Amino acid sequence: MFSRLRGDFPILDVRVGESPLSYLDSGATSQKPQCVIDTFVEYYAQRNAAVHRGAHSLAVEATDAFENGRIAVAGLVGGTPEQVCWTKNATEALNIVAMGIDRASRGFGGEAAQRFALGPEDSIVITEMEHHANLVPWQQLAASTGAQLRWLPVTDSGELDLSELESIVDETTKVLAFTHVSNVLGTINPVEMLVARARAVGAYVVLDACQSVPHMPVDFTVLDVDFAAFSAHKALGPTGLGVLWGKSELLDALPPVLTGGSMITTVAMEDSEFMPAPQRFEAGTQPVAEVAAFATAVGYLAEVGLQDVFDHERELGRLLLDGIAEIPGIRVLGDAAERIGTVAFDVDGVHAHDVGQYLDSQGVAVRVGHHCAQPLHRRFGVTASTRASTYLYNTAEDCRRFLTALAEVRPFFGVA
Amino acid sequence: MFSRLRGDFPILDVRVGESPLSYLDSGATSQKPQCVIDTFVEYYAQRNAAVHRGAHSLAVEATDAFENGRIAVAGLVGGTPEQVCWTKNATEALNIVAMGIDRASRGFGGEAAQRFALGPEDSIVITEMEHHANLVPWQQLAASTGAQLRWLPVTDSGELDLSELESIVDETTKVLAFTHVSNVLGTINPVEMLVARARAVGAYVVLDACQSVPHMPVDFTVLDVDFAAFSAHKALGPTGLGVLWGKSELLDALPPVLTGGSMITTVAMEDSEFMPAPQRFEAGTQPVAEVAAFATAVGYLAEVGLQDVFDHERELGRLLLDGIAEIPGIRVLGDAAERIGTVAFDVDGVHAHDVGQYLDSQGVAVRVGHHCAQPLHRRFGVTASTRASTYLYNTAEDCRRFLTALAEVRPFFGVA
Amino acid sequence: MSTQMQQLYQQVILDQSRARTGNTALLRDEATGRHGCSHQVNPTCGDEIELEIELLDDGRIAVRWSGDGCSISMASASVLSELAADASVDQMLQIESAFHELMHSRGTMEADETILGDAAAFTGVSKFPARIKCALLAWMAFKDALNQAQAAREENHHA
Amino acid sequence: MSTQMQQLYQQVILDQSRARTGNTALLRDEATGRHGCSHQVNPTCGDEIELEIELLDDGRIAVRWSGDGCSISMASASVLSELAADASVDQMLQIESAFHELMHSRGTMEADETILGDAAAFTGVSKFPARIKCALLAWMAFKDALNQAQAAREENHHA
Ligand SMILES: Cc1ncc(COP(=O)(O)O)c(C=O)c1O
Ligand SMILES: Cc1ncc(COP(=O)(O)O)c(C=O)c1O
Repeated sequence: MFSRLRGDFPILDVRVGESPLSYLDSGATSQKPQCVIDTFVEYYAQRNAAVHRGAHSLAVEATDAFENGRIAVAGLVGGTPEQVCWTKNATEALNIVAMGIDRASRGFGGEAAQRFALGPEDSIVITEMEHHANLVPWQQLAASTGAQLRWLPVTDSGELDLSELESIVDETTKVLAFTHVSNVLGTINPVEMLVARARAVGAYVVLDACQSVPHMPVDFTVLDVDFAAFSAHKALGPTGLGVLWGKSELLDALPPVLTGGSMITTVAMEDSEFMPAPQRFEAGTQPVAEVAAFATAVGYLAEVGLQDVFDHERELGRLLLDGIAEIPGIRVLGDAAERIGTVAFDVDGVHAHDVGQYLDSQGVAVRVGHHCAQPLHRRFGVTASTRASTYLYNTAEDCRRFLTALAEVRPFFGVA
Repeated sequence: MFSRLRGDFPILDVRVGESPLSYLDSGATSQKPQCVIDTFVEYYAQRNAAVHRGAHSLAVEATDAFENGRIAVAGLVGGTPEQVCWTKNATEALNIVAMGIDRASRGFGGEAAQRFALGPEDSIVITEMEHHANLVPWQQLAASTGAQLRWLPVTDSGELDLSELESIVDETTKVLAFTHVSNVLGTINPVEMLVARARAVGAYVVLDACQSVPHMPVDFTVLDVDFAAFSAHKALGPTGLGVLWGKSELLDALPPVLTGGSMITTVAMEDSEFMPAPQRFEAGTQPVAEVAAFATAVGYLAEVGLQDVFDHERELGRLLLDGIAEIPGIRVLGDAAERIGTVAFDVDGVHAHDVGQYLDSQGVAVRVGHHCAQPLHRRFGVTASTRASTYLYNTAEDCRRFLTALAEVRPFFGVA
Repeated sequence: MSTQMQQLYQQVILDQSRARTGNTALLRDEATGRHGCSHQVNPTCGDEIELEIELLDDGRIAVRWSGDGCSISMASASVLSELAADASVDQMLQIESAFHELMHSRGTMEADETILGDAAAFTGVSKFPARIKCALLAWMAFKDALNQAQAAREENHHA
Repeated sequence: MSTQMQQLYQQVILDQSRARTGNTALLRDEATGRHGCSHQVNPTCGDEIELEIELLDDGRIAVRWSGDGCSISMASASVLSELAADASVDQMLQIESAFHELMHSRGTMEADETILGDAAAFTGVSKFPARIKCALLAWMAFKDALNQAQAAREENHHA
């Protein structure tokens, strides 16, 4: 079945020089099926209008497309459509939470927001394997409120070191923010255990679901997290769209960050009142075409089935790991048992940039660099790595082409 | 020539019930020419990848498309490509300035940012005709810093009342933020005069260019503003993309608001360093397909020529105003001489919502409501108005159809 | 004229939007019975209504409102007021729930005139998603105000 | 193997990336002559270089650097150091400017070997936009450090 899906993705027929393309960079951004591309065309050619503001027929159709996107996403990750707030990307979603807490700490949002207020006696806990998007905003929040920033370390196997969990996440902890799946190591983190500890100390849980939602069945209500974030572009959807998901009671209480049109009830020159979620976080004209396209993407994912996607990618991940183990001079970063089909590695004597360049010359697209996780790379004693990440359109043939090319890298650079 | 352009916009062939479509709601969002739609298809089918992060060939092509967008926009509005920062919409762009100043006022951004710091002894000046996007963020900034929020009033003719300019914009004023063109009245404001006053007192000028950039030649370097904002979707471009333009020295000194990946130089667990503009304001995966599509839109606008666009719309605006004057019981809001082809009005005895509904039944799409400018409507003694706004694809026939339908409104509702 | 427009703007609606039954000065704290007051805004168009409910001793409800809005929202408040004049609290709640369901039917439901009375004239509105909020505005205020009035009565009972 | 790859990874580049001429401990404030030091980072890949320049009394320049990065960036620092050993400040500035121009030519320029020497081997890099920064990293550090060293000398003159 999965090899048939490949035909739905027109870009996979592109040739790189003389080679066919093996796209193993879906961890950065995914490719789009034709139906998602078609939705753009259809939207702009037939339904484009500003939403929520007009009596005319196009505006009604555009509004429908926009609100149906929320229904689709709630179907994907659980909860009700009102729990789905649109953002420009996952980064904005995480910032909205961190900056909303900052504003609450400074007295914005009235009584209702006081539950979020942080001060120097409080702590925020993250992990050493976070993407910068789930790290820098918390640094900023700590700097602004005086709260202490702590983190859970990472073991050699690329898993969270929970041996000190009880002392790191303690009674002072107000926020525990962590990634569901590492974008570098592919490790799946034990959400239940972390949520349980957060509940025990009364901390809010913020889940970075960028690398989980596209690759496995995820239900935020079952995981019982308070806030979660992910991006459409990593899940067959368009660029320019992310999702902030939250418990309604919390979303309605969190002070908004970006303010302006369409998120207010009344505006006077002196001051304004804000709408409840999701509109509260959706100031200005929204990425409407993108939402329509993402609804199509979510439908496509649902049709394939995320459990099948997960199983397929695990298999590919196995092929990659087994194959790499046969090639001398390559060190894989981390070896967690619970993982998605993403593998990052260091090639002895050849810099990641050069590895990526060689693979590209063979039509194999991978990512090189720190993958927006500098602290994690430092943890493994490198500044950069090469990462191969799979998705539903990848095949065993992609893995084979990758492994063949990878085996040639050290000889090419004269280090083997 | 302009009647030929209509054929480039596929949506204009859509029928509303039994009627052809006369789209007079471009002030809310514009329609897209086929070439812009094609760019999406081409981007996703051939070049999609994460930008600025990879050695592989797709990533290089995506990065080119992304950076060429900056060059196109700099060609449109003046300045260098580095002065063009991508945002999700104009609202985010205005918020970045207001919230960046807020952060500077709280000590973020170090020495360089201190020039922006505001306190209770300072004032921020806006106008009574602002869109909520250029109003609410300044209220928030005033509330946060203790600075005083002041505004320039609007005259009966719908122009800025500058009689008290010297006392409203005074030595305490650190920011003067105003719209280039009113999204309700169509009035073009005297930028030179306002900038001159701001310079005299040492205030920064923030220009809301949402309604000017799409409709007339605009050069921010000639206007000599410090920051400017506009949205792609109002200028033949896609949803999900806006522009923050600024003087480089100021952009590089303004503390970033959203933080995360791709905007940092180095990240440690404890703290991080940020890149200069434009990357500084571009945290996370950017709307890359949208930028590619907008570059095409900007090329299309340049080919038509913005002076011609302006002249064409002025003519249509004249037709609308002259025609409305013939219909009894209709009051146009404002009658500034310097204006674009946008007209808002009140129908005696019929609520704007009902006016819009009737026009829609005749295939004429207009906007009704407060158009995100509640204070301005209050100024004119109404809570809502009906607005017809033109663009380059509109024709005299659209105006005629609008006027015919409008003349039927009061009889239909039994008030004439 | 399209038939959709005729369905939307039934004569009843046009008439009621001018009649504005119940559109009178609010009593606020001068009301003698248990009362509640709700202010509802439709943020998209600026329509607003302030609606006051008074629970009378004979089990009936007095409704007073003031507002500004389109013909649909004003007619809806007017019809609501007329219905309230002849109905018990329970009957009004039944009407409210039937009306709510009708509005969200997107034109797929037949209105039950025996329950809805003149409110059945709003059937056509359900085909216009952007106008549903207009029709519901007064009813949202009604429910909210009623809750307040009942809560006030509860308090009284326990006091 | 594609010829583009052979053009990119010239033997000179592979050799120099291993040789790493100039890759020695920095003297920092122990340098006797006027000196400057610059730290440059390529934020996309994490490549970094710290490069020190010392203006010697005989008008020559000593270059020392330490860094971590891809073969292109390391080879570039190495070639730079070799060139600096035999060139005056003015000659180095001429090389720097020629190299800069070459890198931004997107493969449309012939390298002038009489000026560039071994740096001409980087011609192929200009066809790989993502790698241009790698080749320029050491040269950016060089220019920055040189400015500092010259500023330090100016100060001295005026003191
Ligand atoms: C004058 C003006 N300012 C700001 C905006 C906000 O633009 P956006 O909604 O694209 O952020 C608009 C349009 O909605 C506008 O007309
Ligand atoms: C784990 C993780 N978190 C956050 C992000 C940020 O997502 P975006 O760049 O779409 O905002 C990414 C991807 O870049 C990611 O992999």
